[in-house]
Formats: sequence, C-alpha cells, structure tokens
Amino acid sequence: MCNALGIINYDDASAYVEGLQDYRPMPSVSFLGRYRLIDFALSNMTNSGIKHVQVYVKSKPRSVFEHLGTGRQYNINSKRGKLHLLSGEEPIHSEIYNHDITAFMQNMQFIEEAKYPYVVIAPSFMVTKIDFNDVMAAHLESGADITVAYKTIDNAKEAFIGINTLTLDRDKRIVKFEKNQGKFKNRHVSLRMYIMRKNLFIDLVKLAQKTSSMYTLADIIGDNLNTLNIVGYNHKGYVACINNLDQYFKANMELICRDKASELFDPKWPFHTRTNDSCPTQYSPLADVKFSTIANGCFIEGEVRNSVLGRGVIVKPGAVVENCIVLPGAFIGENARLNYCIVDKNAKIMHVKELLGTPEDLIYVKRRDTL
Amino acid sequence: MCNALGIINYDDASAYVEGLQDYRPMPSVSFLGRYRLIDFALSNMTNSGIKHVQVYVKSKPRSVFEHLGTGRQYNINSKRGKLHLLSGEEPIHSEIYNHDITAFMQNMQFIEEAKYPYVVIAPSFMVTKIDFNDVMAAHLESGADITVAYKTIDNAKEAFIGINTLTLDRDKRIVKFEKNQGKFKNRHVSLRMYIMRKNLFIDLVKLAQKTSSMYTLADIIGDNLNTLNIVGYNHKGYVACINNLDQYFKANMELICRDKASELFDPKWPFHTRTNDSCPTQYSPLADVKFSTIANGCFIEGEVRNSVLGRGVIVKPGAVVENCIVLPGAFIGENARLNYCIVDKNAKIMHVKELLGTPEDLIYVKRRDTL
Amino acid sequence: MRQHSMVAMILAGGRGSRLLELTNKVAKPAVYFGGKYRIIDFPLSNCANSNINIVGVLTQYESVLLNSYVTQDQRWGLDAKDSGIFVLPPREKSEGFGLYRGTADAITQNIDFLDQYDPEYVLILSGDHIYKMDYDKMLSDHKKNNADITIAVLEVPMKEASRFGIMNADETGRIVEFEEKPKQPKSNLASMGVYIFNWKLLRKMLNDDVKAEKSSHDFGKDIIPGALNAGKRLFTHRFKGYWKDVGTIDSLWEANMDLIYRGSELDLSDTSWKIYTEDITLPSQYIGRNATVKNAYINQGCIVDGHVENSVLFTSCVVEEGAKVIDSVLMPGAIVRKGAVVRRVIVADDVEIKENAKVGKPGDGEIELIHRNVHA
Amino acid sequence: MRQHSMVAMILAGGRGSRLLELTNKVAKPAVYFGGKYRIIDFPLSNCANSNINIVGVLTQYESVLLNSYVTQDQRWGLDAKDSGIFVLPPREKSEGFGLYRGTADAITQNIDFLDQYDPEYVLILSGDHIYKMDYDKMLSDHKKNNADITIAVLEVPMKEASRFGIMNADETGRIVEFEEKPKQPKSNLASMGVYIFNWKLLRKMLNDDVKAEKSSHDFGKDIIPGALNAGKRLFTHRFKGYWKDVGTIDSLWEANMDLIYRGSELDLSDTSWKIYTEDITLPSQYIGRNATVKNAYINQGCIVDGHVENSVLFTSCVVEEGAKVIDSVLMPGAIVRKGAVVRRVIVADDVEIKENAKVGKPGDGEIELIHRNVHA
Repeated sequence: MCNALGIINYDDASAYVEGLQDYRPMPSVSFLGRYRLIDFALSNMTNSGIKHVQVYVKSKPRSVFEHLGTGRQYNINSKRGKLHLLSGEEPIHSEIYNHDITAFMQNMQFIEEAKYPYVVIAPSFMVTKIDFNDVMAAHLESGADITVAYKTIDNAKEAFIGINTLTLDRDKRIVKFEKNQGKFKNRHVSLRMYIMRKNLFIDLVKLAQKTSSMYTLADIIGDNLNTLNIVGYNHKGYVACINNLDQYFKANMELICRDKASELFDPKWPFHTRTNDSCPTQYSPLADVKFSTIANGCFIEGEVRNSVLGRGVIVKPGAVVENCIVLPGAFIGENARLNYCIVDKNAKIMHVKELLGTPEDLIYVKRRDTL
Repeated sequence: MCNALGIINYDDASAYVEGLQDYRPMPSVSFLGRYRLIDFALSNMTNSGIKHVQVYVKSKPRSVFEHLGTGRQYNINSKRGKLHLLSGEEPIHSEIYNHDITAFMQNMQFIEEAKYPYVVIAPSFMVTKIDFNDVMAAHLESGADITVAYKTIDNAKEAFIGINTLTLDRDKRIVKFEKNQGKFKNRHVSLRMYIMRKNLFIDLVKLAQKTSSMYTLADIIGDNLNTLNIVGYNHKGYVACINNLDQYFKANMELICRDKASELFDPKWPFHTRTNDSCPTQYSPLADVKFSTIANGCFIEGEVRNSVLGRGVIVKPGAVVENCIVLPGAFIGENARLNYCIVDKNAKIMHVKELLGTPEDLIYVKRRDTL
Repeated sequence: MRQHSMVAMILAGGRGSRLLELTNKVAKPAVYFGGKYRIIDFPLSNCANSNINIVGVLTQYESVLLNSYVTQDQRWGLDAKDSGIFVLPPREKSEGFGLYRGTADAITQNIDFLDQYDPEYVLILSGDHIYKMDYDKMLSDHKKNNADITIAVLEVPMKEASRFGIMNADETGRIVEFEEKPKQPKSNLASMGVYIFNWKLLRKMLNDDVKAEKSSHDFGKDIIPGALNAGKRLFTHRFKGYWKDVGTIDSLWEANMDLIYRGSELDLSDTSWKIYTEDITLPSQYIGRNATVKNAYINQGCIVDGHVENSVLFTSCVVEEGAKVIDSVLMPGAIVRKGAVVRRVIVADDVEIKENAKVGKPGDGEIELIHRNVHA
Repeated sequence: MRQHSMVAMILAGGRGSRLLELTNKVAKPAVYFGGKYRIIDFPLSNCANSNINIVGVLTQYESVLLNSYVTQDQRWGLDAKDSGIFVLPPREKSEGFGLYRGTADAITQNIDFLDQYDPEYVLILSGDHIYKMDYDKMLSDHKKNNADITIAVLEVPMKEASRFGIMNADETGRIVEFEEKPKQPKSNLASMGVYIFNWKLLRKMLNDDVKAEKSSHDFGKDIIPGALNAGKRLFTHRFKGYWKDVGTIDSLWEANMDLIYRGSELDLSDTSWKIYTEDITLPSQYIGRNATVKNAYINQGCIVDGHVENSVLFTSCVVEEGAKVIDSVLMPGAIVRKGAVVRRVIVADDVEIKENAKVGKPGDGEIELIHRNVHA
C-alpha cells in the first residue's frame, strides 16, 4: 500500500489514562510488559506497506522520539520511507486549542508535500490488528468519500465511553454519529480510523478550522455526513480502546489469556517495538508464578498470579503480586503483598508491606516512587 | 574520552540570526552549503570520543530531530552511546524563563543518571575545530574546578559582541567576566565551552536556579570566580561566532577562501552531517563560476562569483549571483542579478530581476518565498 | 510477512578484466561511475526504490572491498529491522568447497539462504549494469501475465542485435524463442539479464540443473532455454530508458560522458528515483579565482582552479591553476598539477598528473586509462 | 581518525564437529547459547562495549546463516557511519583461490582489508568463546607495557593446564616461554586465544609466515613462538571471570546451566555490559494456570503450562500442561507436548517431543542431543 500517507493522530480529551499519562503522552504508555501503545498503530501501518507515517504527539514528545527513533524497527526504509514526528510548533495559548486540527494546520506543509493520493488515519489508543489494505480495498469498492473503520461491540456500557457510535443505513453509509454515553450494550463504535483522499482530508482540516477553533477531525467528519458519502468498514477481531485507566487495566488483564492474546498476536503480523537487550527472565527455586505474562529480564523469587510484569521487574522472596500490572524496572520488595495495583516504571515497593486495591479501586504507584 | 557527558547548550538571547532563525532553531541553521551549525559542535564531541551527548533545543525541535536522527552519522554507537535531544518539557510561562538553567533543571534526571564523572559543555553557534581531549588534559593538569575555553581575538569590535570577555591572571585563572560591548579590539573571549565535574555542574545549576529564575549557566559561573578555581584554556585556530546575521554572512564568505577553510577542515577531523544523496553538480557550457563554494546537486548555467551555493541550487542562464549565500533548493531565474543576498531554502527568484544589497545592508529572501 | 514476497539476488562475481587495471584489486561491480557512485549502486538503489528489502550479493573475485561496501546497507536504506544486504561468497560445506561454476550455480549454492526468507518470487540481477528500473512494475507484469519467468528486455538497434541474447515474443509478450547472439536476429528485444522467477519453480529447476552433467549452470545458456523447452510461461517486460553495460574502458568513459548533458536519459538529479551511495564526509567543492568550468559534472571535495571542460570529476579531485582537463574522467583523489594537460583519458583514483605533464590526445581514438602517476 | 586505532578480527571459520548435529548447517559461532543468544554475540558485544568500531569476521564453513546474522550490525550498535561488521570469507584473487590454511593465514589473506583502516593495533579473537571482557583495558595494558603483542590469559586449575597453551611469564607479566599443551606445565596461565598485536609488526610477521614453507600458518603454533624467538615484547593480560569454550554437547549444556543461578559469574542481567543479539518480535512469555517454574531461565515468546525445573528455555518454546522439563536446554521453537518428560538433554531448535514421549534420563551420564522429533 504505497499510495497512502499514514497519520497517527493525537490522543484527545476522550482518551486519558490517569496517572500514567502525567509522565508521558499516550503513544508511549507501556502496554503488556514490553510494548508501548504506539507500537500497535505504527506496526499496523508499516505491516500494511505504508512507507511514510506522520505521528502527531500532543506534548512531552521526548519519550516518543526516543522510542521510535528513525522507525527502523518498524521496517521503515530510511531512504525511501519516512517516519515524521510532529507536534505543535507554535505555542498554544490554551489547552482547549491543542487538538488535532491545530496540529494538522501547523504542519500542513508536510501533509501537502507528501506524494500520496490517500491518507490512512488511526489513533494510538486503539489496540488491534488491522490490515489497512483490506480497508482500502473496501474503500475503493464502495466508492466512498471517507471510510470509517468501526467495530460492533456488546459492552458499550463499560468500554469505548466517549467514543462516537455509528448509525449505518443498509448500504453501510453512516447516517449518524453519537457519543457513547454508556447507556446501551450493543453499539457500532468508531475506531477513529479513516481512509480518504488526501485532498479531501486537507479540505476538511481547513474547513474545520474555519468552522470553529475548537473543532476536531471527528467533529468535521460528523458535520459532513450528508454532504459526503461516508461509509463504515466493519473491523472484526480484537480491539481494546485504552481511553481510561480501567480500560487500560482490563486490556492488560484480558490479554494474559492465551485465547484473547491469539486474537491480537499473529506471527505473520508482528508488532514491533524498541528492543531493550534484556536477558531472559530468571525464576529462582522459590518462584511461584501462574497465569501471568512476564517480559524479559525479570528476576522472580516470589509469588505472581494473574499479573503482567514488564521488563526487568524484580519480585523478592515472600512477595505476592496478584492482579497487578508492574511496569518495567519496578522492584517488589520482600514480603510485600500487592493486589489490583498498577506500579509505574522504576517504582520501588520497599517499606510498605501491603497495597491492596480492588477491581473497582485500583492503586496506582507513581513512576520512580519509593514506597 | 569516555568519561564525560557531552552537553550542547541552548543558544541564548545573545545569539540570534535574524530571518533564518524564524524558521528553525540555531542548531539547524544551514552553513556553508551543506552543513547545519550543530554539525560542528556535535562532530567535535564525537570525534573527541564522547559517547553520550545531550542536545538542548530551545524551540521548534522538529528540524533538529530530523537532522540528527539517532546520531549514527556522527558515529554514536546506538547501543553503548546515546544522543539525547532535550527540550523544555514543561510549558514556559514567559520567554525570559526559557534559558539553559530551566532546561537543565527539567531534565536533571537524565543528567544525574548519565554515568560519567565529567561534563563537556559547548554551544552550537561557535564554529571551530576543537579536540576536547586537549582541553581535558589541560583541565586535569591545572587542577581547576572549571576550565573555560577562550580565544584571543583582535576583532572584538565587530565579532563576539555580547559574549563574555575574560580577564586572566598570570596563572590563567579567570578573574573577571565582562560582556563584549565592541569597545576594544583585542580581547580574550569565552567560547562558552566548559569542562567540569558533573557534580559541580549539577550544584551550579541548582544554585543558579535558587539565585534567580533568570540566571543562566554563564551567570552562575561568573558569580563564582572567587569561590571556585576557574581557569582559561587558550584555544587556537579558526573560530566563527555566529551570533547575528552579519557574522553568519561573514563566516560563510571568509570560508570560501582555501586558506581559511583549511584552518577549519582537516581530513583527520571530519565534520559529519546528514547526507542528502544529491548527485554531483552540473556545469552547463554557459556556466561561469569563480571563487565560490558549491554543494552537490546544483545545476549552474549562469554566473556565480564569491558565493556559497547550497545543495540543489539552480542558477539559470544570464543570472548573476555575486557575494551571496544561497541555501539548499533555491532557484535563481533567468537574468536575475543578485548581490549581497541571503536566499533561504527553496526560495525562487522568478520575477524580480534585481536584488542588490550591500555589505552593510544584506537582503534576506524568506524560505519558500517566490519573488 | 509480505515484506519478503520478492528477494533480489545480484550476481556480482565477475572480474571485468577488460576494465584493465581498474579491476586489479576490486571486482567490476565496485568500479567507480558517475562522479560519486560505484556501478553496483544502481541495482542496489533500484532494489531499495522498488520496495525490495532483502538483497543477496553473490561475490567471488576480489570481493573484500565490494563486501565491505555493500554490507553498509544503511547507504541504501536497507537497514530496517527486516531488511538487509547479504554478501554470499562460495563457502565450505560438509560436502566440501566449491567455487560458483556459473550464474545459476551461484543461486543453487545459496538455496538455503533463500529458504530462510521463503519468498514467492526471486529477482535475478547483474551487478554490472547502469540503469534505473522499477522492479515492482516488472513484478506487476509478472503477476498479471501469470508468468513463470519474466525477462526484462530492451530494444537494441537491429544491427547490434547479434551481440545480445534475443527474445522472440508473440503479441502478448510471451516468449516463444530465445537465441543467444543470433547471426540472423528475428527481433531486436535483447535480454538485460534481469529475471523474475517464481521461487518454487526456480528452486526445482536449479536442483535439477545441478545434477545435469552437461549443464554449464548458466541462466542464459541452460535455465532459460530449459524452461522454454518445458513449456513454461516466459514473458518479456519491456524496459525503456538508459541502460549500459560498461565492460570496457571506452564504454565506461562514454557512460560517464553521457552524464554531463542534462537531459541525458540517465538523469541522476531526479529526486523521485535517487541513486544512493557512500556518504562522504567532505566539504563542498571549491571553484577558484582562476577556474573555468564548462560542461562538467563535479563532485564534492573537489578543488578546481584550472580549466575543466566536458569532464567528470569524482570526489576530492584537484585541478590546479593553469591545468587543463578536457573530455576526461578523473576518479576519486586524482590530481592534475599546474600546467598539466589531460585529454580523452580516464585517470584512475589517487593518480597524480605532475606539473606540466601531458596525457591523452585529441581525436576519436581509444580512451586511455592512466593508472600510474605521470611526470612531465 | 582515532576511531579505528584498534580493529578486531574474529576467527569464526571453525566447524565445531563435536557439537554434532547442531553444526550440520551452521558454523559453531552461530550455535545458540543462553536462552536467546548465539555464541558469537559474546565477542561481538565485547567489541561494541569496548569501543571497537570495525570488526572483521573470518568465516569459511557453512557461513550463510553466520554471515547474514553478523551483517546486521545494528544489533551490536555497530551501524554508525564509520563502524561496521564485515564478513571475510576466502575469495578468488588474480593469483587464484585459496581456503584459509590456518588462523594466521586467514588474517594474511585479509591484509588488504586491514590496510583500508590502517589501524595501530589489531585484536585477534575467537568466535567460539563465552565471556565478557573489556578489550579496551587490555589495550591500556598493552600500551603501558610498550608491548609488541599482548595475550589474554586466565588461571586454570594446575591439573587441567596441560590441555591449554600455557604462558610462562616473569613478574612484570612479560612472557618468557610459551608451551602448547605441556605435559609438565610450569604455570597455570592459559592463553584465551585473545591477542593484541601492533599492526605493523603483525603485518610483517604474516608476510614472512606466508612464505615459510614449514609453517602451519597458525597463531599458537607459528606466529607467537616466532615472535618470542625473535625477542619481541610479549606480555600477558590477566583475565578474571567466566570464560568457556563450549566445544562439546556436555560443555554447551553445562554453560547453559551456569546461567540459572543468579550470582553466576556470567551475569547477563548486568546492564553495564549488555550482550546484544537478534531483536525478536514476539510477545512476552506466558506462564499458565497449571505451570510450575522453578530455577529456570526462560526467554520471550515461550508458553509454559507444565513443569519446568533447572532448565533453560530459548525463544518460543512450548511446554504443555502435564509436561515435565528437568535439567534440560530447549533451543528456539522446541515443543514438549502433554505428558512428555524431558530430562538432562539438549533439545535442538524446532524439535518436537510428542505427547507422553520420554527423552533423557536422570543421573550424571552424558548429555543427549535430541535433534529429531520424538514420539511416545
């Protein structure tokens, strides 16, 4: 798919992972022990053959820059292809103006210069496996102006809150967008993935800016349901919409399960990430681990149940880690008992012996904190 | 020199290249047709064997990120070494607070974590060839707390304006800093390059912040001339201090001359930059070029005298380019006459037939402008 | 992974002895061309620009420089995670050691390399040719024709056709006959030595060929005729544009000269199909106060203060005041001292034409290769 | 450029036939070790960590996989502009073709490669050994001693000394005598096959050696004794720490087992001296509801739902529910199906132990290599 420019869009106000995001933008939030969220969106694009990807980063771009580098690990050819990290270049006077349309306008030159007739747009907070070649084929076949990937879900009361739901007519044309307020169980939800001609995209961005300085891309698309032929693409397969801490926790937990994980992970569709050159994980004679996902470089002497451990996590003897997400480099000291906790990078549980959260009330331990 | 962390410091208010800098920060200002200013500071560091370099960028980091990439072209080993691009991560409430100390404080964690006993600090706007091993050797021999590289100049009335001049005692200890107001001809001027222990650097940064929220590194060093043993290192050889448009012009012009250029360019001390894969430059049967520096990828059918042409510049028949700096990708149309102009990237001189500046009054043509 | 649906194999073992001293210490694909390039930059850049990620380079003769040159795969952007340029010289196996006995044998001995990537298609290229070609388009043709083998062909003047392998094709482009250097050519479509094979078929043909006692293990002599005889679907892919096999000093000189006319078919300034090469760390070229430069192609690092006309100057050449370089090619680091005159020659790399020396002569005779320093 | 003051040359041509089927299709340096590594990762990572930028790898036997493995130099960070890993197999020259006749001959045939970089020092390494060593410190010693040659040595138990090349040195570390596998060793300082040479001296010695008719062209047998006889300054550099030549299935198994005790001398979790290897794109390991994992070293991509004890599991191994893996090494992709029991063996890559099959036996006998699928 060499005829489309890939755009990984801003997270916006509907997607916010409390705690974790204080330290890093959405794209670099750690996921499943060894990934960052952006790995999924970006691998989907490069696996689909997209050669040139723009990643829009809202704030604190450093961690994203360092994670992505030149995009080599995502198979972007450094001569022919391009990974372009963009953020607002002008000072933003108020956070309400800091949205995707502002960023597109500020970087319009790079969008205009890219020599591709189409754009493929996706957010970084939808974790899924999607081949954009299939979406493009559907787009070309339907003759739509815009194709919007959606998923039919039966848990709209808990998940995808704040995301647009779609009403489709029998030709799959979208006739209505409505924010998911969690009132109904069964909905078609937008994945915020769009395919359209680049010229149309540019027109819409300019129109959005004229309409209101707070308009987003989703807003302007919603405005044009009558004037444009906007069609849905039914994406099957696993999708996690990581737009709050509960969903972040839930997605990590449910992907421990092999059956779920195999819906996302396919050897023919690798999700690339930056390697850390960690050694294999070591289990001591005292280790007692069950039903968990463990990244490399860990050293486990305690008990781990139903948890996700990031790279280089240390669990000392007597410690019990249950229903937890432990991010890379964290240290769980002797005899510490953790339940329903999210322990951020390089945090150390040394002195506190019990951190007992509940599914409804997760405990979040800050980055580099020592408790 | 594996025992020092390299720091390429903010340009500050004393260094500002009008026009050019509206589009890019100091480190990415184009120089001598194929370089960017930062190439010199960064190559000096990596050629000196420094493995880990932090580059502080004041604003608009995108162009610097894209130019430097992972630092591979500067011979930074991607596993053992590190090129760290840092900018203010917090919003700055007013430009007066946007100085080096603020940036160091905001990134203190990365300074503290770097496992090197020394820091080597240099700005991006001093174009010179310097082996920091020599400065380090002098630093160790003198037993100084801080070593400041300086140059003895005889053109202080025109150059290095606003930069600190040094007064040295007979032991080379610095006893006074004074801003160069252009009143005297012969001065010792600071190159803003410092070597000191990393711990001392951290202490000074913290002290500066406590002292005043507008204090810079140069300020706090100046404050401590009595309490610390601060010694000068006399750097010989070519130095251009590119802190305004005139000096930018002058440095480009004087480096056309082989004798001057050979003071800066030494095959054993290469200045690295990002390659652009341009083809060789083509001279048509009509070309008439003398005393000029021409980058690759140009196509010359006109007359060029005493000028610096960047990559991919096109000079059409009948055009006359004299005493000009033409940045990459610019187009000089048929019969256009340019004298004492700086033509920024991708500008096109199509309709205007005369742009005649003078040495005192340079004409600046904006990026992507069509005249 | 669809990444590796086509893997390229570049035959780069040739010695190129008609290039005289230029190939004494380097294989022909590593010979300099075009002011800053080496010949093999062309097939390698074509691969990169055609979205091919895995390239094997089959080397044999004097390959140290060639090996270390192509191994630096970032030069062609082929350093992404699942990309790479791999040097494939002959090697010792448990059953012994064998040099490559022919172009086909070179691939046969590296079936295990190809199996690592399990491609659908294999593209066979020569490391000796200068041209810009989109192999991705050729692959589209191959798929559209449902072909077993596709061969890139180029129209040559009918009178020269007998120097080439000539493809006789029907109106659909299907090859009905192949003649190696025919005395009475029936068509002027010459094979460029660029083939796309379905890998499964090629694998089988190679495994058969290695057992055939009479085979010379060559694509042109054995594999292609064999496939035709077996009734396989062979199609041509028409190439239009600049193509040159620089086998001799004369043709190498000519190909360089082709570049100094903008509007040449081989336009190296076209940024949509760049040719990538070694990244040289040197300042821009300097044209001095006494220089006259007309109709020339000059690379970075050169210092010109004399007269340069109708010539190509590679990296870091020096032409001193009063020197004349006319109708010539100066390879990297060549130096022409004061008062020297250089005409209709190729000066090999790092060779010095001393003060007031004269080399070459006007006219239209053979081009001379200057490979040792020349004194007045 | 001071970048290349020392160039490393890794001798990686050995076949390693005592590793049985593990080296049927790959050279010994490419054999797997330590859950995710290959043996050659150790010298390569040591080079990267010791600030060496240019590494030549001398290959000969079954080198396709080894060549394509080491060519991906970004794995070791050696992909900066003036860095690189270069594969150096034997090649055809104008004077003919020759296999490498010995360790010294391998370097001799690549003098032109080294001359490209014109180093001051050349570091000679073996591609077969597992250890972490700072060659930069060794170079400091070399300079401090004003040595011509420095040889890294390690203390071995006196009773084993007769299996090694033993260095007898004076109190300053200067070598006074070298004995290859002495019956009555005078010291227990064994050569590790790690040498630093002043390149000018080595170049001369190699050029002399190639003409010496009786020479076996070997560093240990010819070059080192020759230098000693000629009165050159040879010094030892004492190495302390883990060092292993994994020449046999037993020693390969042992070296893997050494890793499962944290506090082992070969601590691969030490981030100040990382060992770099291939970057594998696979999710984290999964430990299932029925798993018991004790005293184990397990890599990413594994799926464990059975019992694993005192074992090393490489990338992507599967141990199904009810299966037992004890005192064993599973190489990448090995699968142990339900109810199978695996004990004191090395299971080669991609081998499957089918349901209820049993391999290996307890006790302290020789370690078995399982290189074919096993049925119950």
